[in-house]
Amino acid sequence: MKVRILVSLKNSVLDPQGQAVKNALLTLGYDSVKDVRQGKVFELELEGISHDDAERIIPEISDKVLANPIIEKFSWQILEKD
Amino acid sequence: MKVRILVSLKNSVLDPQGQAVKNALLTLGYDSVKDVRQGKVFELELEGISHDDAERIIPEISDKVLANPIIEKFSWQILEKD
Amino acid sequence: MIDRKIIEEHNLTLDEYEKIVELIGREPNITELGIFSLMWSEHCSYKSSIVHLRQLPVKGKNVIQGPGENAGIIDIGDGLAVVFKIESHNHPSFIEPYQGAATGVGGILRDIFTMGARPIVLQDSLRFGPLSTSKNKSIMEGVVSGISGYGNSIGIPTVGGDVYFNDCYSLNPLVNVFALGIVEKEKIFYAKAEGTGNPVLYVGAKTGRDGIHGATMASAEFGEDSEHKRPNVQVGDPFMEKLLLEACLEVMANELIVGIQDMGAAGLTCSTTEMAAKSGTSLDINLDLVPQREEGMTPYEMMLSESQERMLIVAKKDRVEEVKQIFSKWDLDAVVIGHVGEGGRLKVSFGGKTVVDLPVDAIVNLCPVYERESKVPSYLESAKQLEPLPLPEDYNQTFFKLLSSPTLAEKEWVRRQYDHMVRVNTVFHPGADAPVIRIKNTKKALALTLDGNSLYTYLDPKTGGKIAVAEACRNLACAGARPVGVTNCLNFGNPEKPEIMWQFKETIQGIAQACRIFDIPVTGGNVSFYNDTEGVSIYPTPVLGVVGLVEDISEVTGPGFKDEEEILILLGENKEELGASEYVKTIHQKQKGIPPQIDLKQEKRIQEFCLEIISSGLVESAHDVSEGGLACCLAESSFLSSKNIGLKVDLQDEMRSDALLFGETQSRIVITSKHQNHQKILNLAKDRQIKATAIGKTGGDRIIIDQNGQKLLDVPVDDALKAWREAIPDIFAIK
Amino acid sequence: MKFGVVIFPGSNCDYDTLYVLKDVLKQKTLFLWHKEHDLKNVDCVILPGGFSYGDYLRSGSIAAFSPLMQEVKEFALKGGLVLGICNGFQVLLELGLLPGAMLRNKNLKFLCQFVHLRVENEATPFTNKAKKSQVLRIPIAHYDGNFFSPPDKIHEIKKNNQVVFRYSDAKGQLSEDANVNGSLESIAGLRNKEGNVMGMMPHPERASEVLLGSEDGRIIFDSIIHWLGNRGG
Ligand SMILES: Nc1ncnc2c1ncn2[C@@H]1O[C@H](COP(=O)(O)OP(=O)(O)O)[C@@H](O)[C@H]1O
Ligand SMILES: [Mg+2]
Repeated sequence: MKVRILVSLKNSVLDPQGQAVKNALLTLGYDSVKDVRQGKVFELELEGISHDDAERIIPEISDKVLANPIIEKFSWQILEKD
Repeated sequence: MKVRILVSLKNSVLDPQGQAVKNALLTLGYDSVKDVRQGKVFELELEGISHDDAERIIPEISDKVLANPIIEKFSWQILEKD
Repeated sequence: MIDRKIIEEHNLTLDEYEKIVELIGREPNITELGIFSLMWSEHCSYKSSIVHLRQLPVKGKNVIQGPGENAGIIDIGDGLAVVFKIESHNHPSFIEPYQGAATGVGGILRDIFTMGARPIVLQDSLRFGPLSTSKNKSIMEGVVSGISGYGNSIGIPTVGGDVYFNDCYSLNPLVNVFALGIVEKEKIFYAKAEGTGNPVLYVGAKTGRDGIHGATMASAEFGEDSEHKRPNVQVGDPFMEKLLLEACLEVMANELIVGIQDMGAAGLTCSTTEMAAKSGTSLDINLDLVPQREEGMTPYEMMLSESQERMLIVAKKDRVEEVKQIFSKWDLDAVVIGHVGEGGRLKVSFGGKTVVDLPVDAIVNLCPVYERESKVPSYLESAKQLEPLPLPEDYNQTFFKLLSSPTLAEKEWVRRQYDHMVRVNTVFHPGADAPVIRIKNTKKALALTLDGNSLYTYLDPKTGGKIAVAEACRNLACAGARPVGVTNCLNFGNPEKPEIMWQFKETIQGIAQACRIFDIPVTGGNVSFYNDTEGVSIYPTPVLGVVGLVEDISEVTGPGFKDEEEILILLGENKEELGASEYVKTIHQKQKGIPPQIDLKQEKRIQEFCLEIISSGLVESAHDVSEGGLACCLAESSFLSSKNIGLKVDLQDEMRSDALLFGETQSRIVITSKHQNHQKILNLAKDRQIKATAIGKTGGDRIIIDQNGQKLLDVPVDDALKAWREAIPDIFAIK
Repeated sequence: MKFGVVIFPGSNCDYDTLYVLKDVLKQKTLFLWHKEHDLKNVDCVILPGGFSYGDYLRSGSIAAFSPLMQEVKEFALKGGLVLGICNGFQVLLELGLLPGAMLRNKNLKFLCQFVHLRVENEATPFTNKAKKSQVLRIPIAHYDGNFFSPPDKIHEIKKNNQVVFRYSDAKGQLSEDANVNGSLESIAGLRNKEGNVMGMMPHPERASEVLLGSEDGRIIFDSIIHWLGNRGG
């Protein structure tokens, strides 16, 4: 099973990396860019696990390991079932 | 318009970050994890731009600024239309 | 079948191919051809440079290992030796600045720790195009963060280096990285594959299809479209390398292995053949056992892969389990992939079949060697003619402009991205001519420097070569250190062009002469040819890395003024030499003229004198005069003093005022002394027949320079400091 | 009295910390290995700087899960002294022994330089040899040292007097310029509520010899030695 997890800074936390990208794009003349936020994406390949178990452990992994809940939020989706 | 762009290392390229995450997850006992790849996600807010123009500049931005096509690939989707 | 096209794609000539057939007595298969193409590439074989490199002096009483191993080794007493080397990573850094530079750091570090030495410092020598374009800015940003990313993570301080800017590097930046390690003299390791039956182990990262043909890529010119067609670039993994470093040093300390070699450029091919060739043995390896990151890799791909962070080890037969245990402690696999045999061959099997069976001597030692044609470049005649220049109208403004030119400006923007303090050895002297590293548990310290002004070399390669050595040693002398060994990285264009070959030959002659006069052995180095893009070659760029030894760390001297009312003494002589100067380049926008000339014997005597008065405790600060001339030298000593002490100088020379202030005449050092000591210094100088002149005093908050009582320069230190310090950060500031 | 310096894979200030404690300050000091469960009866655990596990996920995050850290956590909860330096501070945050999180430096660059620190709380086992508002000169070297905490939590941190150091100028004044990495309220060092655990981004072990530019870092080690000495005697 293939799973994608997106982790990004909470909206209340300043994202200087996103700002830097935004500035770079504006400098290059892409003035339609109003805002940029940068985050991380994890693509996990899971094996030998039921759909229900996956639904349980993915948020667990995300909350415990992949994201730091003080500053980050996450979302996930299953890309491919077995 | 809200756009999401995913950038990740090409499959043939070593991904030390993904490896480190995978090892951490295995150590914690999540043995269903067979592989992890880590990438970046950018969420752009575009304004005053037609759908067609967006379809043109998003891959351009991705190729030129957000990803280095030598080692990275990207994909994108429009999350919200204006 | 091997046809002409395949041969050409492997960057081999038809003659070379025929020689291969003759040497092995048959046609090679594709994997074997790949092996030859790597090992006979310019990068690995030195086929165009080796005849000229032989001019370099390599002997000396303290040399433990000269050229020919992964790195050179010099005895520094107390049972210790230093192991050092420089390496280029130019092409990869252009394609992928971050990873290119990062893997450059990783590669040179492996060269050091394969010899049993713990790396303790890094330096980097960087050349970029002008920062007026966003492309050049992003290359510089990427390269600096790549070096920082790798070096900081692995925990080896990047303590120094240099950065120059010139148009000729816009499409071909240079990234040269120097590393030095320290080892107990009795515990040095070599790339040996001895002992029939001893197992060959593969350790570190898995093999992927990384940078296949990287070594041949570094040996070919880039065309216009190469930015898109270029092959894979490797991604570095400093964490893996840190584990590898610790584990390798641990197996060495436990005397479990016979020999070890890193797999860098040319990977498995280079490490197996070189180890076998050095020991006159055979290696039998089975590719099925090689840890692989990707599926379906062919023997060709595995033999040519340049995946980073890998090592090949020949272990003692009965100690394999202990080796494996140590690697496993560091979470690394060590896999036996073959063994040592007799007969001088490399035998590789895959899927039960023999896919390579070649004589290693042919691969490693019998590559054809070329004495390529050379010719005086056509540009030279006119480039040496510097037309008469107008004198500046306002010296203060000219001075500010120079101080803020990126080549002269403060490089703290770079330096502070590097962890330069980890390992707690870096002696505190910010911005010093030569960073100083203490050696724990001894009174000694090392001083290091990298140097090379390519504009000089472009206009007069031989003089440029001499000056590169002389200036590096002068930097050491200012710190109070004596040079003990040299390594060098020679960055040039396409050697098949006779004009490039001429630059190369001349430069080496200059370097060789200087090393002889300074009596310092060259213990190794690196040649990077084919630094041309779209037919344009870089200026010939030798980068000299000189290692100096300070016998007593309490004598180390820095460039910053210590106090007010100190006497400023100029050692050496002012001459009217403006050609090739940063002043002419920045202010008059000309890269022309005859570079400053150098009398090496005179230079040596001045350096000896500087060392003598430093060790007699007569000197408060010392700084050499280089790019930007006397005015910039004096200003820097003010900027680098903790209280930004000003100065007032009156120069009594009859010459063009711009040449006096900004000319780059060689063999000059400005020192300061306490008032009560200065006469002693002047008298001593007289005895030694050194020209030494008291030119003024430190103090106040202005930089004031007169010529025969006539005011030339008069600016507040604060304003000058601002121009110097903020130039580079301003360029990179997010606006 | 005995110090333990933890080695994670990727630690790189482990030897520096050991060197200062053992060779400069003449303290009994040993290494603790991340895979073990044994704290070897040390009186103070130091988590050194570096890039534990490459810091590939978030700085300090993977180290927080290591076997030894579970023991360190227990040790800390029982009142044992724990000092986290740089990466060690990040590990303590990830482990939840200290409140908050680290963001990338505000200029998005690694920063290695001397900074000035104002001592905000001198009544801790780690600062008892310093005076309130004393200014220390100690280097930093990090990429992710931009301290962050949600508003409600920062209120609590201050109320409990948990801020130990703030980035300041040489005179002890706070300013945006002096706060080089952009930390919330210029916070450079924090303790837990109970006071036995402290994290700091600057490296005191790099400022313990005049030769290297400053001796101010010794105050931190000397304070610990003093505190442990009193407790023991
Ligand atoms: N410019 C040079 N001056 C002196 N020795 C050199 C120079 N360039 C290369 N060498 C020496 O030639 C030998 C072969 O170098 P090389 O094959 O590049 O080793 P590596 O692959 O480890 O870089 C090395 O010992 C190196 O030090
Ligand atoms: Mg090598």
